[in-house]
Amino acid sequence: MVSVVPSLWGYAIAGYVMTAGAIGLYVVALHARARRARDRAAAIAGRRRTSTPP
Amino acid sequence: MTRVFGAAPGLVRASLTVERGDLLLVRGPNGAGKSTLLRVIGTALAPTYGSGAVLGFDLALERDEIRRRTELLGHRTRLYEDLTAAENLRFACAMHGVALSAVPAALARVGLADVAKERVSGFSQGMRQRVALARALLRRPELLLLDEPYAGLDAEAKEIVDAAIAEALADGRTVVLATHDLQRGGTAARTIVMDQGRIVG
Amino acid sequence: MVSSLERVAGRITAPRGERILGWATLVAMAASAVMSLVVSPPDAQQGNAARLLYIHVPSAWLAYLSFAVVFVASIAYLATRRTRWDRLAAASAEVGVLFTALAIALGSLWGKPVWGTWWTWDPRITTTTILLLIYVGYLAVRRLSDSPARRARWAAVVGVVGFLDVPVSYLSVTWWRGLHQGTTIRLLGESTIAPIMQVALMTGVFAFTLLFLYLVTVRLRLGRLEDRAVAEALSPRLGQSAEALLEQEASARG
Amino acid sequence: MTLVGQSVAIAAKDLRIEVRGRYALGSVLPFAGTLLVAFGLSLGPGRTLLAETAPGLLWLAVLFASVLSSRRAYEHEGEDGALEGLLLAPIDKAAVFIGKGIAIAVQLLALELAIVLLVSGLFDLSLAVAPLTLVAALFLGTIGLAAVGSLFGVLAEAPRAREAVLPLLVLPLATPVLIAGVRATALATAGRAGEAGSWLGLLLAFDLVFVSVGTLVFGFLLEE
Repeated sequence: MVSVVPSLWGYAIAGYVMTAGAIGLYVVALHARARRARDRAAAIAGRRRTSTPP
Repeated sequence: MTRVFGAAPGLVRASLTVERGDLLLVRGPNGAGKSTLLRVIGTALAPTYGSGAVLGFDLALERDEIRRRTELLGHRTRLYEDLTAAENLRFACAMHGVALSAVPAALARVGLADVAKERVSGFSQGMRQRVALARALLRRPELLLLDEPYAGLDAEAKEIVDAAIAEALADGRTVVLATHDLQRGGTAARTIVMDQGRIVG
Repeated sequence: MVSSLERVAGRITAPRGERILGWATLVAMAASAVMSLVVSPPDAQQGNAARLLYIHVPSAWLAYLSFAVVFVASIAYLATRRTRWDRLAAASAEVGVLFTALAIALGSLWGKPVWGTWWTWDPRITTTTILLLIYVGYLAVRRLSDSPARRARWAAVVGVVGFLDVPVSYLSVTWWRGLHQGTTIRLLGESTIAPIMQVALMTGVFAFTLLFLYLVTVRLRLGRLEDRAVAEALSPRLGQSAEALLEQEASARG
Repeated sequence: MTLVGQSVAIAAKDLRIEVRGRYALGSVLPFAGTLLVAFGLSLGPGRTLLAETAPGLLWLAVLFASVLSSRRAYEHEGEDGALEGLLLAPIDKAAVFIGKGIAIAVQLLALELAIVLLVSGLFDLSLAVAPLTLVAALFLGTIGLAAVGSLFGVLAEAPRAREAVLPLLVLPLATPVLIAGVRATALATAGRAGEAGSWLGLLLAFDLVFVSVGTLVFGFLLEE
């Protein structure tokens, strides 16, 4: 009797989706935090240049 | 020497030189950076930017040398509540390599000889300041940094502080005194005034 | 040697370098996915669940690699007090936590079909869990102090001590685990895996390492931007660019 | 004053304060006792299960007692800023680490005496079988826990430190002490003390790593 190889694709797919999801979310979060930090620094610098007399 | 910590700069620009054997008086409202300046000189606080030298030793690299010759008396007494006045001083001797025999004399000078064996937890704020002062007198520091030493003291205790300052100056040692007390510091060789972290006067 | 290392690091972290690294990572990850899901055959006993090997092993590798980077960066910071080492430690720690958690999740996900339970105190996964807890402690210490210099110093000490603790923990867990059950059924299976599978695994490790470099690079840029934002708020009083001042601190100490 | 002299002075000061405040006797021991009774209630009343888990329960109580003692060792420094006094003293900062470590270890050993008696009573742990191995395991484990506690206890004094930061740091790092301690204790009380050698060796290795590294890096934690 041919030994039926259990496919168990479910576990593999679950693992790959979880990994891709986690890494994807982290990359997006990193870029978002970077943009926010850059804008905050620019805003402060902008306000400072306008407020101090030339 | 510039010191910035946290978001609020405690001390922005302070370049300062003090001659040996002088009494420098530091005036200024609360929060003007007086404490910060003294804590930086006394190596309790590391400057974020800039550098300095105290008694000829580099502020960043030779701190232990400075600490061997300096005593910083701040408003926080740094005492152990559960220990007696004598035990607090004996521990300070062990930390600074001073003979234990100096303890009785130091306590006597601040008028606490009779309560030497009692725990500091039972002391009033004035008495605690005196124990801290006694600890400062245990050794003869080349540089005495006094931050509001008169705060919370009665007239008699204030005299003791003045006597200690006078004695240090007589020995040619240096004293930096930060205080609001306008009657004090009359004999100051130099006075600086601080406001919002800057030396203005 | 250190300065040349820093020059290379400088080039990588320049925005253009980051984008190139990003694309290279994407290509490598795609190649690894194809190798792992399509090219390599299913395992004789475990079927396709064995494909988890190609992401579990690289994640575990990154977990330990990133903590080693934290260790080296922490020592470098304590020696030189340059803020860039502290930023590298922080970046590597944050990325490391992600992969440590992934490695544990994938390990237990893979354990389910092989051992029938999510958790069997397998020595490697247990040690990786201890590593995760140490990381969480490291990140907690980074939030303890408001003064950047103090935070960096405290984090560096935990980075050093935490890393040295891992081998001793691994040894104790392995001995402890070894008592109850002969040789643990190794996740990889006793037979050496087929050459094609080994190639797939190598691709995975290479791709994940590139991914690690990319994530740390982006996180470093974020670290610099955040420091600049804080320094920018302070710099008007100092009248100098904050970046120069932060570096001056290092040279004054050096 | 040598490093040893300074460390002993700090340890003596800590222990005198501890005896005066009776913190170990007053709150850590009752805590450990409550913990053990709670273990009994949760795992009991079957005597066999309790006897089997007794070594684990003992070391869990010791582990938590070490965290409490470590925090206490630095808490009494914080009252009037005494920690700054130690920072300003021209001493090798390692002396603070070693001194406090000794004080924590001494308190822990005293607590362990009581905990062991409690555990042997509540959970039929047979102490007489191999007392020497048992004492060795407790002693070596205590040094390790004291080293970790003395090193990171100072962080519990940070302005923004929350209650959980010390246990969060100490427990994962102390895993080898917990595992080796429990195994060595189990072997000692089960009459197989001969096999405990490797575990005692592991404890010794842990102690060497943490005491030496702690001495090297502690200064960075105390520095202002």
